[in-house]
Amino acid sequence: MPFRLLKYALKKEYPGKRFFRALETPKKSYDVVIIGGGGHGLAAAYYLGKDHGITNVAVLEKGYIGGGNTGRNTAIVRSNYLTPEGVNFYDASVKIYEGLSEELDLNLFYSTRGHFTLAHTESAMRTMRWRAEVNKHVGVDSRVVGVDEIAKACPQLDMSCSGQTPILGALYHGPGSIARHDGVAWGYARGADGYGSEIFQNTEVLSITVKNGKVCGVNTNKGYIETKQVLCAVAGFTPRITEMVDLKTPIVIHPLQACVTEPMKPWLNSILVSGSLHVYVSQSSRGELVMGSSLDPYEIHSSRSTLDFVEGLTAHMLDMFPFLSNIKIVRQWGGMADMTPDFAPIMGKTPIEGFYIDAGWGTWGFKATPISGKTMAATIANDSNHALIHTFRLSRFEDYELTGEKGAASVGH
Amino acid sequence: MSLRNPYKPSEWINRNKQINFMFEGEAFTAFEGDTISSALWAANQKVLGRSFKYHRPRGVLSLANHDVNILMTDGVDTNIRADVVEVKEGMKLYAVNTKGGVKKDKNRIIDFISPFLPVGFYYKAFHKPRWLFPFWENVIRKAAGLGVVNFNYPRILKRKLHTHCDLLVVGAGPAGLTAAYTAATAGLQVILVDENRCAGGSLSYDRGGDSITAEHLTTLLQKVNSLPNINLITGAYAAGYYPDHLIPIVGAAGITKVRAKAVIVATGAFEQPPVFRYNDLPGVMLGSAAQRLIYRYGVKPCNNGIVFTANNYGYRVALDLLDAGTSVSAIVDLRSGAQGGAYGDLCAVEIAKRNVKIYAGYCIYEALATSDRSRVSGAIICAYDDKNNVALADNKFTLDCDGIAMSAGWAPAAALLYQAGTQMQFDYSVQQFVPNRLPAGVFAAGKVNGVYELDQRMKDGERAANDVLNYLGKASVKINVQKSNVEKHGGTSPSHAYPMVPHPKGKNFVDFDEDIQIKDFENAAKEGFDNIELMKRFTTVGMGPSQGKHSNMSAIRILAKIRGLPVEKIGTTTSRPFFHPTPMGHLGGRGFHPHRLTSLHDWHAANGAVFTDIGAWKRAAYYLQSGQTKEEAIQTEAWAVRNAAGIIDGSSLGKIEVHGSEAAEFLERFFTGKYAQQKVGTWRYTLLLDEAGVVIDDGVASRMSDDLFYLSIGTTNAAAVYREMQRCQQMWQLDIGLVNVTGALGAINLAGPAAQKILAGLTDCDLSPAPFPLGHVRETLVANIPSKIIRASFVSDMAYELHSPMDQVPHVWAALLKAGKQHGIRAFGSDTQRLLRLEMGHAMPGVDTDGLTNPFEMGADWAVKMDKPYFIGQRSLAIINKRPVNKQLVAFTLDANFKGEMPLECNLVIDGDNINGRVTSIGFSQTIGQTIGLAYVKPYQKAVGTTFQIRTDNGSLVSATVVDTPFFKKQKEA
Amino acid sequence: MQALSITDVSELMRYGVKGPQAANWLAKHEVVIPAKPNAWVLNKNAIVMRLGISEFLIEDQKGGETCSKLAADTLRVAGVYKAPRVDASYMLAGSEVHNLLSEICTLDLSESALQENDVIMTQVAGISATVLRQNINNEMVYRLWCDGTYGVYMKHILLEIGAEIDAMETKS
Amino acid sequence: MKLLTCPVNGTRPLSEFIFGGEYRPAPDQNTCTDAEWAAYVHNRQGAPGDKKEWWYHSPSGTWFIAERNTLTDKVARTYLLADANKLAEDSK
Repeated sequence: MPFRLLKYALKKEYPGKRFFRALETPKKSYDVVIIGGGGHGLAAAYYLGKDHGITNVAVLEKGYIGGGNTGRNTAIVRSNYLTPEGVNFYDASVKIYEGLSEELDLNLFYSTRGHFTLAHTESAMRTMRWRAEVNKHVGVDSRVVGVDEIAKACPQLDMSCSGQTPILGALYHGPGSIARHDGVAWGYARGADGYGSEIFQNTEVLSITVKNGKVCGVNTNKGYIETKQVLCAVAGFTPRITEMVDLKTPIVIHPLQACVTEPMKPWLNSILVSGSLHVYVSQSSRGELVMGSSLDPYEIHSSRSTLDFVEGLTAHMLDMFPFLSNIKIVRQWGGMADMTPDFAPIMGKTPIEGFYIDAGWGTWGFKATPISGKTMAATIANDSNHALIHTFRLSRFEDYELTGEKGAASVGH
Repeated sequence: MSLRNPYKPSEWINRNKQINFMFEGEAFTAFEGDTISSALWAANQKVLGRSFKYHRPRGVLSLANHDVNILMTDGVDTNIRADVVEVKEGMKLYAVNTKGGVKKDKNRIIDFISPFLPVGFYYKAFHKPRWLFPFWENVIRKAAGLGVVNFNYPRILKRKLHTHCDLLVVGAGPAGLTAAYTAATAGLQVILVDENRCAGGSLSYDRGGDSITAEHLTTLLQKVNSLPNINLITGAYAAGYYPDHLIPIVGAAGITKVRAKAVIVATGAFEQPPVFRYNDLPGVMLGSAAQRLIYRYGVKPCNNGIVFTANNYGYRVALDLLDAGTSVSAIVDLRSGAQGGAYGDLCAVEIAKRNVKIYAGYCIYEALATSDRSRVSGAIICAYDDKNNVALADNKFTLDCDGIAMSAGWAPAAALLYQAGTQMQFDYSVQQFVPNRLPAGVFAAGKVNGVYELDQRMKDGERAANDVLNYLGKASVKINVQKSNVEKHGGTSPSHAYPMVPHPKGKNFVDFDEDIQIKDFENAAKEGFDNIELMKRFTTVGMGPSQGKHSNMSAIRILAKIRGLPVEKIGTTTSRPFFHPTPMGHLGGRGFHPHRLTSLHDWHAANGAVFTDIGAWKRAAYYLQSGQTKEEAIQTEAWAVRNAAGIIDGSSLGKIEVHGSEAAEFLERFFTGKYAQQKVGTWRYTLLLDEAGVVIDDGVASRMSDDLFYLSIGTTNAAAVYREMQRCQQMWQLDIGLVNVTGALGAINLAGPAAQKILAGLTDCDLSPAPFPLGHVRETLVANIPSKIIRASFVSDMAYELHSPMDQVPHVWAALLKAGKQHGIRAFGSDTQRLLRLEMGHAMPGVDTDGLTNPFEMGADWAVKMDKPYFIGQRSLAIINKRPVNKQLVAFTLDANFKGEMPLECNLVIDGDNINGRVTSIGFSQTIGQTIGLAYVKPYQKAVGTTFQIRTDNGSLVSATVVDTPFFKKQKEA
Repeated sequence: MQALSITDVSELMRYGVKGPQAANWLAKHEVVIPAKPNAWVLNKNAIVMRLGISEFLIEDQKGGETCSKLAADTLRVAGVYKAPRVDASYMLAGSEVHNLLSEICTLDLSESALQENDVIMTQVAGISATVLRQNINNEMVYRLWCDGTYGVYMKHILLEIGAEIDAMETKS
Repeated sequence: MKLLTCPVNGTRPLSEFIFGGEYRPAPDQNTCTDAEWAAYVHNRQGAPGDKKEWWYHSPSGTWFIAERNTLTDKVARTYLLADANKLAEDSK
């Protein structure tokens, strides 16, 4: 038994301190107001304090922290993207994640499992090679592997997929990991609180005051807050916030669903993704299979569940793992994914002075939590886009410079 | 010692049929109809499972699938829910998640070290030093999980059916039965579903020692069975509510997706365990579980029992226990006001008559275990301060027992209501959440509605049915239909406001799935997780396989207490499907995998074709002759096309006719080219962009007459392009008509130096190049089949594309093969076609473009007519045109003597540290004697003669030289 | 009555035509058309289906010759677009026909829901199809059409489910 | 699964339909600025509310407009674009 457990158990006051103070009413003014108490917003608050000494910060969360997509995603972390800019960005995130449990002194169950993106068609194999080559170029461990290597990592996988769509190979990505998603939000919340940031739950932004193109404050259900800098980090609620400042973006909301089985003893060690079958799956440390599929095809601002999602997903899961027929799905749920046309986020400054955006996280936001927090904190502190996020600037659409991630139209996550 | 009682008419078992089975290596007998748990309990086996976290011994808690104390494996299946799964002859069962058997589980050690494993402990340890975590993770993963997966379990494809009805009633208890009967009497088509093997709900076990309920059950079942328009489905559960009243009913045989016009949720309530130290010992069970054992399975829950109650229901349970021959040594009633059978409850009066000792205002402070900790042996009892919810433990005493029945209250089985979007509110008269605002078409009745007295539940069912009739506009004169209100509950609350007994040593369990105790909630709150959702996530309450059925309400009450807030301020966690965990084989069911075949499919298959999926189509990729590799097959086929003749089945091509006086105008708007002046009998290239100017697809438009164009579209995009044409026509409203003839017409491409000769024998059409040059189209007979001949040059300058009715294509194909035999004709597949078109230098959208490529980058400037008034994507191209081109598709060759590692498609074009582009197509051309390809490069590399570097998979750099297209210059006629 | 019968009648002649003048054109050829969209009539031993507002599909039943007559008129007329068809066509009947249909189609095809002259375009076994019900010699028969290139698939699914139902029938 | 009503073919489950995005008349491409056009091409009204949307009934090949609230997922009405345009013409 690790010493730390003994220490916790023997300490009289077992429960530690509150992770973050229970605050009810915000002050009159803050240097920075962060809208959204998810992983991204809390990470930004944390790095504002840690990297830039900016601590007069309020994080406003309309529900409870980590209650949006942070707590709904399937917790996969990887960096095997298609564009060098994308790979560099997500690789920086992976690097922070690897040391984050220690840094935040909270076990995030960051578990490096290896990630296989299965290819069932020749054209998918070509895309896998493309990604592998770009990854290699920037020094990320990805490579195209054959069926043998997949079978070695996951001997239970039916390589013929019930004869429907045989697997030809895969993109293997060594650093592919899963983590305890809630923990990421809680750890950053505790860290941000420690630096002095104030976190307010049940605090909803009702409007944002902009004068002469500059942000001057936000109006909330708990009163008006003066501030010159506002970060919008609200994922599926982004269009509602940007509408408040009359900012037009390409973001539309599509639900993304997921489901989980009852726990079973560990057998699946790798993270598997199949674009053709619209499946991604990993086994959590509790023993559940955590599974997701592709985006729902139409816009809706709701995290409702649909039956056809789980029917389609399970049918494809059984193509891959026929022996799971009598394993039961315990729960399905959904989140609101803020989608962009080029499958890349929108980050950084906007035409409104003091209004910063961290959005367009679609189905890939969790893995970027640390690096988005870090780069957005730097962007706010310097009022200048961090170099890593230049590609993701809002003006790329007007410039017809969409990111190349659009080139690889397969299931991501 | 058997706990089986003599026969009772209510029971669900067939005593004439004995069943033999094994549990943990020991032989047992059961009766047909027993569940695994009831059979084992009858045999006085009480340690039937081990808990998830602490590996504590567990027995029957709810016997209703509201807990997962007892999960088993039969060596084939895992996580079998023994409480509700019937035992079968020959079963060899073991409890899951034990080490060395359920009785001597070696992992029970974890229970003793549990103080070291407080709530959320895993967040606080194992992560330093970082490199040790994989070791700890491995330990944790092995300890977690329940059953072991059987990798040889067969794939099961259950049927998934659709059915429709006016009204779906979920739950066949008194409320549901009455509702179904009432609605059906008024003429509605009703489906009534219940998860239990027999209908009746609580009427089948909650007897209170009398016969009135049994009579009600008989009457109601007779009524329901008498109506043909009620479809009663038992042994199947409503798994979830989905929009527009779609409810999947999951049964053994499969799923029935019910689409109802209205739904009555009469799902009742889950009995909730009161929380006290060691409330999880085998032998401590819910009152309703005890009743289920007695009346459904003829099993005595225990010999000497104590009833721990906090409502009047416990007195009914006591009467039932007495009826079953259990001696009841005491009723411990948490409520001080219950002294001497107060509240006017008839059962309490009856109990008093039977000389059962009632301790009102008392609690069970702690259950006691036998020395082997395997079952309950007694209870420590003390007074309870009902106001402050604390045990007054100074004066406590001990009573012996071998069983404790608990009745403290209920939580509504409201999952479907929540999923449908019902707003619930907390009703203090019943200490329960009840529906406040129901969505249209959704109704609630019975206990889930906060209605508890039997008469009132039946009345509530009738009221709900009447509400449905009103809603559907089916109110008839015969039945007095009026919108009525749910009757308010009178008397004492069926649920206690806070049935929790704190204990300094804990082990007072709230969530049995996850071994969560009261102090876990307190600790979580102290660490800041004092929001119900945060608390759920931190403690994992309600996240186990029973999804909070027996624990969520207690969690809410405890949090309310901690925060000093009323329960309704705490709110509830979101309810998600499924009501019970649902097998993947049911949900997946029979998958439909539609595929399209051309009329030549059988020929391809008989001739060695290797098929590839292109959209829904199965296409022949190449034909494998014996001993050949794929590459050899492709080269052989390509050689034939270049030196003799080849034919390919192109029937999967999209084929669309655009009729009407404004057909040319339609094309001019839709594609980038010009068509107004196109001559009849010729074809032109078509290029389709999206509004952002990105290349989507290309093809060929043949003008058959002034007012008719015939379009050929790539297989992959055909459906989407046709759909987009239809949408544009909706907006443009031109005088045109679109006819999709993709499936009606097939296509054969005949190519190669001998093509003209072969075709000449099958048609009267003059094929000589002067009257019928490239770029022209004819309509004629080919092998007596009316066909179009398109002289396209996709794979060869010497090629004829023949479009004929799909069902006649095999005839044309056979005629071509016959006529071409002497010329060495050979069929070729789509992979070969890709090489051939590469030799011709044709870029293919989707292969040589990606989701961002514009026509300038692709080198299709010539096909884009910016001087037209409008085409889709034109305005964006005008913007893009002002910017420098960033990449350029070029044709390249490798050195003729190149011998190194062959570059592959999607290998990168590298210049120093920069990625300049990628190879999009590459192949060795025997005809040209070189490796040829297409690649994106930076504009500074695009000039013919420039060399650039391609990096192969193994990292070596290969030089390539930019060349002109086509690679394959001019086909010599044979 | 048989429990389930599945008959492939793809060999029957069919004729398709659409366009704003299609109805008039058919009238000129003395083909009676349904007055409402998505309805059908039996006319001179041919099933005349009106698919949506201005598209028609005609299938000659045994002995009918409407399709061959129409096909003989090759003159192109403004607003009349011939829509050549190669369909797979099936007749489904028997006491278990609803059992079969309930697995392959989400819609309520019972007699009470599907009116006698309704034509519905829906999805069957995951692909687009046209369905109607017809009374032939007092037996209710469901008619099903899909694109001929899906014919092999459709037949396979129908027979696979049919065999399962048959097995269940035999068991019970 | 949700139900949607095709104005020609009636009420069907959503699996029979394809979502075609918001119905958004384009600005006049001859008079609008580059920035206006780029905004039209890329930007969307992402906030929840009542929207006009394109939907396609696959089995029949019918495009129509649905007026749907993207927050509640309730459809107020569906109609053919041509009918709506004609109605607008007539009322002028």
